[in-house]
Amino acid sequence: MVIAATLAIFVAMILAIIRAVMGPSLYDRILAVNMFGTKTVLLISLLGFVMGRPEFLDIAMVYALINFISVIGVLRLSDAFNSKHNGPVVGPGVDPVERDS
Amino acid sequence: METVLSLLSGFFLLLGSFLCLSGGVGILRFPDFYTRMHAAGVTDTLAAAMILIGLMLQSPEMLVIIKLMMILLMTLFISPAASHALGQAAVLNNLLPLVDLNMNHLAKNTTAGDESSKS
Amino acid sequence: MTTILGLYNYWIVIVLMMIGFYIIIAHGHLIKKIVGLNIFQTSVFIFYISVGKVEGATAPIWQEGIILYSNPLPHVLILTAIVVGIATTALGLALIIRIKEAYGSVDEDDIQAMDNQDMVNQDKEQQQC
Amino acid sequence: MFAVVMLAGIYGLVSASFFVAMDAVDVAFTEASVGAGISTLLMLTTVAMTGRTEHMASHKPLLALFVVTVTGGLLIYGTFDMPYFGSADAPIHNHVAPRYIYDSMKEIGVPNMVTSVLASYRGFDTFGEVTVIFTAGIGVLALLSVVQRPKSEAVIEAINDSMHEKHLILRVVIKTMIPFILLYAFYVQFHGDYGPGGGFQAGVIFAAGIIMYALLFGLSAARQVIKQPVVQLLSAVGVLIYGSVGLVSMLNGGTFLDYSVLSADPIAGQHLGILLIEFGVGLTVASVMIIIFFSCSARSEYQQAKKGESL
Repeated sequence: MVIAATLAIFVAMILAIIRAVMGPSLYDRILAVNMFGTKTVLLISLLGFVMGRPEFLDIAMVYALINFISVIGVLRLSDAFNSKHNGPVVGPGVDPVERDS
Repeated sequence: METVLSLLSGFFLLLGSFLCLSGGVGILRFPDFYTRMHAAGVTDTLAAAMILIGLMLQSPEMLVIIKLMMILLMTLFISPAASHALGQAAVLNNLLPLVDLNMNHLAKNTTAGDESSKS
Repeated sequence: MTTILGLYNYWIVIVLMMIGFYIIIAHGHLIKKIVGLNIFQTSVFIFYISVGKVEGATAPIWQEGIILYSNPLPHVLILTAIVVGIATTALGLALIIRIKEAYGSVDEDDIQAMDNQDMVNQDKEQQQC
Repeated sequence: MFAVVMLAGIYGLVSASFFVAMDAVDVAFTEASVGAGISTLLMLTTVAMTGRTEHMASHKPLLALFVVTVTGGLLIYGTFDMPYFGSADAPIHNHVAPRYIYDSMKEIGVPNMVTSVLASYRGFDTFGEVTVIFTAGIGVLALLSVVQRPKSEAVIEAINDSMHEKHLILRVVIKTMIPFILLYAFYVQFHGDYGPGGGFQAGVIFAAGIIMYALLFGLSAARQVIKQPVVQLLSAVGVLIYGSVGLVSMLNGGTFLDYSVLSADPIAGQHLGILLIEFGVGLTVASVMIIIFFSCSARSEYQQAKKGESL
């Protein structure tokens, strides 16, 4: 059963990659990457059980965290891009008030 | 007891796999960004929960169960927040949802009040 | 058949490595070159790790009752290499940012053209003197 | 350009799951925190600063393709003499590896062999790596550092308020999560002897927590919490701790980085030494990552301020 779940997650990951490659807009790609990340968390926890040493779940935990951080980072940076010409720029930790002065 | 546990965990894992697959199909087949986000966001959270619960029922040690619970909690915390951020960023950057023009037309004809709320 | 099954890991590594190599040679955009370098780097990581794998062994963390472990040595080398890799990548990206500030472009051809132009100008100045 | 970087991020995720399948849990740990998170963020920052446009290549790809194919073909020809995948009698498993695997428990007393090899058997090697990371941090600082006046309290307050409205939900979520991330980093740091983890990974996770704060609360707010001069000092202190442990063991009559002499009991000495140098490694890695990120975003702030002046 664990192996079946692993396979299912594999298939879902491949579908997500296809969307990330196709993705017409930037946000589609981010969405696909995010989904891919959560699927990887599941895949790693399942792999631990498949290989019979399930105590390595720390890696899955790091994944969940890092995935979140990278999604947030990408979103903040993409804000900086698209609103460069209209409205306040918000960069990687750039303070929005700064440019007005 | 043993059989019940393994049956239950098998059931949860199967459910999780099904949700995963349907989410994958959804992210590929749905027409625009917002519907895709719906597909991915909903199935991600629930599928992760199901698979992690299924694994919890199988795990031999307490420590492993606690770690799985931490992962579950984190997923429940993180995925909605990420989806929210994604949706907000898309709306703020003027990415419009794909709307069927015919439906719009119908809506205009039937209810006049709808228009003001839409604009 | 056994050759294919026994050596496929090396071939995957080589394909990845060549993809990275191709990106480095063929693309003029400096950030793309860095991505190519990263792919090349990761292919070397995969090579080391796959060499260290032993059939039927588990992760090299000691546990009661397990005899067969994978080789820990490549893991150590690659673990440090990854972190050093990100540090050097950051250095490369910092250089790119400065290049962009100095030249206004991150494309190799443009930079080369500007450099050539500079040389020509310098030659002219020297002749005038 | 954005798509390229995002796909590179996915590539990092895939390779990390591959490392798990290959039993290299420690490596997977590092790749997960570095390859997928920090490197994608740094690349995106650079893309944001240099512009995402790219004109089509005017090179002749045929020549490049030819070179690549020939090299690849030669390499594949070279693999025919290699030992088969997964075979236990390959040369790599015969020299020093058996000692690491079978004797490290007796000699070092640390269950995680990767940690004992990293910190004890090949401690000198790791010392070099840490120095390289430190040097890279200095290089980035030298290339990108900007002289800037610290902002007044009122300005920071105003920035804080404007960001508060925009990212309310994310800020609440992240505020609750940051303590756990930092705590988790410490767990990884000090649990590295018994499970996957260690100084390198912990440093990156710690830095990721700080970077997350800087992303959502503004750079100057993060700078108030973590003063940059202090971070620069700490990155040097990390290398210093590592080196001094080696010197102390020399003073105690052993060789450089031989921890057995640090305590009366050799195994306890090894434990102490590994703990100390892992701490040094973690300190350096975390501070260098924070320095790199801070200087990148300070640079982009500076560029935008300059653009605003010229307009």
